[in-house]
Amino acid sequence: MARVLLFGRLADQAGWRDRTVEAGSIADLRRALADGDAALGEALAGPGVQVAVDKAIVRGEAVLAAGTEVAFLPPMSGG
Amino acid sequence: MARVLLFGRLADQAGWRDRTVEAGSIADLRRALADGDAALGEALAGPGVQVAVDKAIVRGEAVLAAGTEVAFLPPMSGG
Amino acid sequence: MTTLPSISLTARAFEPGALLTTFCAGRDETGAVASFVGLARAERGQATTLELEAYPGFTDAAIAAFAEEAKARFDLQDYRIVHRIGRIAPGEAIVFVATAAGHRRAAFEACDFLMDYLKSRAPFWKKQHGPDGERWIEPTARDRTDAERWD
Amino acid sequence: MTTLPSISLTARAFEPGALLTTFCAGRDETGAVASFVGLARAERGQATTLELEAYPGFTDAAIAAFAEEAKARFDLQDYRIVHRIGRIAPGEAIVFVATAAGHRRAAFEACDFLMDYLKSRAPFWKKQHGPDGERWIEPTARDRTDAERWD
Repeated sequence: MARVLLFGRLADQAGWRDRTVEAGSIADLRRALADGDAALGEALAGPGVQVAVDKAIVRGEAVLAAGTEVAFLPPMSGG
Repeated sequence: MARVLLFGRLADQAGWRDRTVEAGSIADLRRALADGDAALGEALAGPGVQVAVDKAIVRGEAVLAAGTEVAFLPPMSGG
Repeated sequence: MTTLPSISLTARAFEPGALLTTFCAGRDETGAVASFVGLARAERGQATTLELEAYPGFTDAAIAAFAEEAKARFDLQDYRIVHRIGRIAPGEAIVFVATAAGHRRAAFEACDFLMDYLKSRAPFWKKQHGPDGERWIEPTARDRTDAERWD
Repeated sequence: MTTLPSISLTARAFEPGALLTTFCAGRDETGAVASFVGLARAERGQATTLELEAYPGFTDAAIAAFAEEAKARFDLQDYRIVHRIGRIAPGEAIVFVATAAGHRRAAFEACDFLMDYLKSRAPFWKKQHGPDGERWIEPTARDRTDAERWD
């Protein structure tokens, strides 16, 4: 069970910004999200989208323990 | 009759900062001031000392009408 | 001096002058305080509201890591950063940055450096709401050029 | 907006935060306000009081002429300069400069430019009173170098 957070245009596109998803890895999680919303699945894999696991940027794969927070971050705009 | 103002170290040296002096030109005024205080006369002619007549910097000579304000300005330090 | 927070994200309007007053208090050995206030522009009616999203715990940690690096690089005595999040009306403050140093060159450069980072690379997502709808804003070429001056 | 003075010389202590509040008010189209506060340093007891002398009518006119040139050069919307004169205790503000512009680069550069002028070339005479007596201060080599960056 991962807590998934979406930011910026990704949240607008998905229509949600905070959801709990059953997944044991980031690859699992991407599949689960794409199964429910193919366009979102594509957007999450799009250029410039970063993934943070428990508030640290992760490049590539990561195992997700129960309660892990996974955030999908579109390109940052600055303040 | 000119109103003479001294600033910074010149005022400290002279022991006054505002005085009325009988003089028809800056050369007259320099002589009158040096007559009363030779060291001050030298300091007023020293390097970096500028003269302002009615609040405008004057280089060289100027005729002084009654009530003209003449200020001797030592090198400015900034604020 | 009581310990004040160095970095705050706030969803409420804040008053930059009050922050500057607090920041300048009791500084017998500082000499120089540079500050910057970024204000939301109306863009002659084209931008009615700016909306800024942050990731609490991530955004503030990223800013803190960058600011601590700046503090060492410019030999700052300290700094204060307040960044607005949520919906911001034209004329309201978006960001306040203040830097304290012994001399003004360090204070100015550090403030400028922090602002370039905050405006172009800090983890915020920005949406502009205007008369023609809303759009997400990306960093401008100018923002990137400014930030690259320090690399 | 009511018209406020752009340049003031004052013999009384002033509060920079209050000036910043006034300067930032009602700015729907500004975007960027840079400011600087110069504070008197105690120099670990070596400087107990700073004394600044100005020539009223001459000093403010010289600053105004320079500032108007800066306003045009950096395309400022406006600026505010407050300079303390007389005796200044450590920790008190000596100078406040704020600049308003559409974008931050102009605001920062104009503020920096005005401060370099005010610290090195503006018509003030400065005396430091310390435990070992008093001495008149001349501009430092650093001040001259900073001011020459703009020539």
